Amino acid sequence: MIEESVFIEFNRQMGNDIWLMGFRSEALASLAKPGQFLMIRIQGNSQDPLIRRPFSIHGIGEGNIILILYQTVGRFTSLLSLTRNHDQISVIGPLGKGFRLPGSKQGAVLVAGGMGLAPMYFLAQALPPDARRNAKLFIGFSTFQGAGLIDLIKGLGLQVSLATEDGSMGFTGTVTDLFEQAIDRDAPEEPVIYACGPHAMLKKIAQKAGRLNLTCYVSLESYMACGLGICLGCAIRAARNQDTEYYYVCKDGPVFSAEIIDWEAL
Amino acid sequence: MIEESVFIEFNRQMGNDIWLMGFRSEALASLAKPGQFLMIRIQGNSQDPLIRRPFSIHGIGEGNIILILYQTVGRFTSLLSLTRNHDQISVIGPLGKGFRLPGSKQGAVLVAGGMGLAPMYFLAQALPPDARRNAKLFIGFSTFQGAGLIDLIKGLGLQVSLATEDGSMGFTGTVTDLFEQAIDRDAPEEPVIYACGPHAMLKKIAQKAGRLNLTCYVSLESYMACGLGICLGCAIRAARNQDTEYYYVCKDGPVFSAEIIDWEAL
Amino acid sequence: MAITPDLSVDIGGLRIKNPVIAASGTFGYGTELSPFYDPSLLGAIVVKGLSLQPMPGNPPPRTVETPCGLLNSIGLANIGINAFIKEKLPLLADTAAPVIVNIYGNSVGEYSELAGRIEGVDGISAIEVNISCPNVEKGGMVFGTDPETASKVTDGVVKRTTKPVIVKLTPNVADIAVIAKAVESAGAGALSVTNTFLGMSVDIASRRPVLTNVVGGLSGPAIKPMALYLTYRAVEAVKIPVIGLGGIMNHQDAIEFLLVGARAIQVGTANFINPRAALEIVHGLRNFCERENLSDINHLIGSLIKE
Amino acid sequence: MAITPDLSVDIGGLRIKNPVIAASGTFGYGTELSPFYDPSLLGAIVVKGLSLQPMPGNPPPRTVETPCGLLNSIGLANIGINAFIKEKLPLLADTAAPVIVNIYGNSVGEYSELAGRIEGVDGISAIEVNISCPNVEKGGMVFGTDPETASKVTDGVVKRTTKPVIVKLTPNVADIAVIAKAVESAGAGALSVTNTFLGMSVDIASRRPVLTNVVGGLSGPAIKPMALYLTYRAVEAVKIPVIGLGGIMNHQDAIEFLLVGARAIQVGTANFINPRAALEIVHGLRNFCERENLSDINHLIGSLIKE
Ligand SMILES: Cc1cc2nc3c(=O)[nH]c(=O)nc-3n(C[C@H](O)[C@H](O)[C@H](O)COP(=O)(O)OP(=O)(O)OC[C@H]3O[C@@H](n4cnc5c(N)ncnc54)[C@H](O)[C@@H]3O)c2cc1C
Ligand SMILES: Cc1cc2nc3c(=O)[nH]c(=O)nc-3n(C[C@H](O)[C@H](O)[C@H](O)COP(=O)(O)OP(=O)(O)OC[C@H]3O[C@@H](n4cnc5c(N)ncnc54)[C@H](O)[C@@H]3O)c2cc1C
Ligand SMILES: Cc1cc2nc3c(=O)[nH]c(=O)nc-3n(C[C@H](O)[C@H](O)[C@H](O)COP(=O)(O)O)c2cc1C
Ligand SMILES: Cc1cc2nc3c(=O)[nH]c(=O)nc-3n(C[C@H](O)[C@H](O)[C@H](O)COP(=O)(O)O)c2cc1C
Ligand code: FES
Ligand code: FES
Repeated sequence: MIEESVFIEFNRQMGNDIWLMGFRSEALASLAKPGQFLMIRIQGNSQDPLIRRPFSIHGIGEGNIILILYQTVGRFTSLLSLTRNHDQISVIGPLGKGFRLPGSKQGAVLVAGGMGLAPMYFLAQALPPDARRNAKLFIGFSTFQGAGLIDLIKGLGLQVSLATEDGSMGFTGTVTDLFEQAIDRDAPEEPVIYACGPHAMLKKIAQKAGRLNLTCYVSLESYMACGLGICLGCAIRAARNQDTEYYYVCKDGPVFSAEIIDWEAL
Repeated sequence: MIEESVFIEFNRQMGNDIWLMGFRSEALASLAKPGQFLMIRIQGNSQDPLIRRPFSIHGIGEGNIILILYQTVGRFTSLLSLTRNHDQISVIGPLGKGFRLPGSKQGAVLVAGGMGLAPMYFLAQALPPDARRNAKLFIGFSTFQGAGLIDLIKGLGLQVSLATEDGSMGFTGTVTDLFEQAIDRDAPEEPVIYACGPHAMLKKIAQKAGRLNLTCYVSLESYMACGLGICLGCAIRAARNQDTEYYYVCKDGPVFSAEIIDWEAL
Repeated sequence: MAITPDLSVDIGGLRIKNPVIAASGTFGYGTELSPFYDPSLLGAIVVKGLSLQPMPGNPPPRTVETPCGLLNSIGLANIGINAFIKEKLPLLADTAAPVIVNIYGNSVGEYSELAGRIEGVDGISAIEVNISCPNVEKGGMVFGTDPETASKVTDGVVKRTTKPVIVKLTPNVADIAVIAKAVESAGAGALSVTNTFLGMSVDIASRRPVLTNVVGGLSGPAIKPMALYLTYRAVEAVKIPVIGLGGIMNHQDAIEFLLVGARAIQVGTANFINPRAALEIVHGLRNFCERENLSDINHLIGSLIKE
Repeated sequence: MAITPDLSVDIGGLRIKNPVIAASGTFGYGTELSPFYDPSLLGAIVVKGLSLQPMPGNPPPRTVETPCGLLNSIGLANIGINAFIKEKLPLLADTAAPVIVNIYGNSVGEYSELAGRIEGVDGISAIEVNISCPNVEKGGMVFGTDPETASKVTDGVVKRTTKPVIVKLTPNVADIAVIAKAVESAGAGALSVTNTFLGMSVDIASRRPVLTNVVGGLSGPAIKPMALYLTYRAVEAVKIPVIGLGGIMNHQDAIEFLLVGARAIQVGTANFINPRAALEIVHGLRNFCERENLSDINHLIGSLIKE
């Protein structure tokens, strides 16, 4: 876990409100595992916004470029989209527990709702070549965000299916529908499901996985003030049978085995 | 008095910590008078810094370019120096009462301590050609800030003398010393003195002018929360013989006739 | 088809066409911001706090920025009630927004006397009683932190006026509900919650307090979460309308206060940052009601969902 | 020749090598920030508030940003005093900074009992008594706003321990001097001023309070001017050392608190923003003393110039 002040190498708009940013960090490139995240702050003379914001590590590019894929949803992300090459940000990471990679006999099924796509590229990068070719990725957006985003991850060689709620591209409907139909129709042998996205979506995926008795990892979100396990803010309720009442997303997660979460409380 | 959101046209370093910024505003160009000022805020998603900052109108360039000359002394001015072309700032102005120009028979003597130079360029611009050629400008810095700054105002054709406290250029000493020597040696006929700079310097100039019984206008500073005469924050003490205890720099000033100020209280 | 929402609210006997009020001390004597917009468009205007005699105010510096906040120790500088009525009020004659006069005294008697002076005067729609100013030693602070004194002041004012009386509370108390109830019992028609929080700033280079008065009152976005909580508490405590304020910069902030039950809101420090802030909040509230299909802003007020 | 300034201070019987202390609830159980620096370099470490029994804390969301501030309603989640002593304290054995344990109870008796449990334990250098937490309904709030209850808690703790007792006050009172004096009389060795300010935030889209607990405690730069004022007040009111905190982000902020008379300072929310903040403040203070030719930081403390 390190704190580093880095210069932005690029910051590119990839869709309506989705941006891809990159910066160089040898240390993070060597330490980071898929599913882990960073706490980011824009360097400067202002104390507003105050709190760092959590972002998944989207992937690692040539030359130790750390990639961040983000959506402009509020103040911080809007400010981030206005930063330019050579502007400085401070990053803390890699934080949290990442995805557990599938066993050599297991197939990977990745399900991403909206910005749930963020950690999936890195996960795909980390799969062994064979597993990657056989891996399926389901992505859902409310509306099509442009081909650039999809092409990027398609470039890794996995099988990508797209859903849009408004039908502007691919399957019309939610990624959950798409996933449920596909997994019923033609599930890989011993699939491991990796899901990231809105909690309502994850809940459905987790329930489906539960019914089919499949291993399922979910990457959760929670409001984080520190990301370091010291504020005890990022609590989510553990399933009743667990020996704790709350997990802390920043240190026990953000990736959890779906069955240890209390989905009713989310 | 208007509020306008404008795009920065240029923002150039002129000295160690002095910058010249320009933006286009037809409205301000037509309304502004020398000695008046603007309240500036950097547009964006942050509430820190919160309060607008006051800056003199440095001058008006070709094509209704409003010039601001500023020194990076703290948070706001540092942030301002980082803004780039096409960044947006919000300006309110023109504010306050400006300089009263010299009568047709009067000579103008301008005395600027450090950033006290800011309003002097505009004042010089406003002098009739003849008066301008005969006008004298004394500028003092603690150390030489480069030729660019001086050349700019020299370009207007007045007679410029420079003092630096460390002797790095021009007269060695304070601008007050330089001014006092010069005014004793060869004062223009019926000179009107215009001074801007640190309060300690202004006090000396005012006292000298008082002794010589010369008309003297000073441009004062005070912490301003509004610049609009509504917060009543920017008080400075009036001379005992005035019929008010305090003047408000933003609306009664920033330019005052030196004799109505209580120099002991400053 | 878009509805035209009714934005009007009642604040203790005074009906205003929208719930956006300019706060005392941040809107001058009511006309200073006219170059930016017609103040008639606001729900009401509260003028700078007035005393019986003109007051010069504290020695400068009187203001300083703090993180997301503004610290001030103006010391209630004002031209005095008589000069206001004679010189400033006539300038407001064409302003269609009700004028609320903010008053403070150094004794219970002074408050009553101020109310008396105002009583006969046309063009003043209500009185806001400042029992909370932290800046003048013998001023607001003393009155606003003790329920008994606060009641006495309120009672003294109410007895001398037929105009609606709004009492403006200080946040610097252990429980605002206690004072709110005391003032309500004493006959206040509405409450304004809240005035500034006590604060201080030190210049480490000179090792001196930045404000000559040492202590000042904190306003601006920094105080918003606290002001919102106090408004929520006060609304729970009393039946009379509560006007919420403290750090409101935009219509979203205003809606937070309305949701916790504020009948109206005041815009203070925001006027300095964006001279059109109060007007933009009126527009923002109207748009919000239209978008949310609210025919009456009163349906928004107090509609916070808790379970 | 540069002098090496003596940064050590005494806080009610505990001598610490520099006046920079990590604040409770923002430094975990003392080791979490070790990846960034050796906590031994700090003056002292206050661990997360501990109770007799482990506490799960409030339902989430528990935190939200406000302008220059952080609102939290953690609900004093903690592993309990026994688990701390057994599992966490040993991890601190190599840490050369004194460990201060922050405690809170639901009754005067619980506070005493907590002090009793700690009494025999090596590796705990002092007790900080949280009588000020606004998050747990029967918790700090009740104790910290009433001088009598505050004294009782203090007395109960002091009687059961030989370790220095620091009492941490709440800012949500009309006059902190009253509580400060009461707690001093009851035997406190030092005061920490201040805990968080009550605040609230509303999500206007869902029309719900952002925090499930509705109300939270405000910390961070937003509160600095208020915390500084309260520290100044407390220092004036008592003879025992006052530890100042609230919104300290850097050494300049720390110096403001030292100038008004804080004997030491604590760093809270800043740890989240910059995990090295506390260490950088130690360095900043040392450099400041060197530049200003101060051989002893005690010469800086309380050296505010007023006239
Ligand atoms: C582990 C984790 C990984 C994430 N990875 C990504 C990612 O790769 N790409 C991406 O676009 N987004 C990601 N997010 C979400 C991202 O953190 C928020 O979109 C961002 O914080 C919004 O900040 P804002 O100021 O723009 O929005 P705001 O206006 O502050 O809020 C908009 C939304 O963001 C949430 N949010 C704000 N601050 C925080 C915070 N400190 N912690 C958690 N949530 C917050 C709010 O609850 C709200 O729902 C991740 C979140 C978590 C917890
Ligand atoms: C009428 C007037 C005209 C001015 N014209 C110019 C100019 O043309 N060029 C120039 O470089 N500077 C000018 N100044 C000074 C300029 O306003 C300050 O340098 C600037 O506000 C500093 O802000 P900061 O955040 O960088 O510094 P800070 O760190 O905030 O403070 C540094 C210094 O600036 C002063 N200052 C900060 N905020 C304000 C404020 N709101 N009002 C007044 N003073 C403040 C502080 O008192 C302090 O002395 C003028 C000031 C006034 C009152
Ligand atoms: C410069 C200034 C002057 C003020 N003067 C008064 C006053 O005269 N009377 C009063 O009741 N409140 C006064 N206030 C308090 C404001 O009306 C308001 O209660 C406070 O600033 C909080 O609101 P805000 O955060 O929106 O500014 C003043 C505030 C400021 C900033
Ligand atoms: C997330 C969080 C948890 C806290 N937990 C405790 C606690 O357990 N006990 C306590 O006495 N104070 C607690 N505090 C209060 C801090 O110790 C400190 O008093 C307050 O945050 C003000 O300082 P700051 O502005 O530097 O953060 C907590 C603060 C925060 C932000
Ligand atoms: S975000 Fe602070 S403990 Fe998880
Ligand atoms: S700065 Fe507000 S009155 Fe002058």
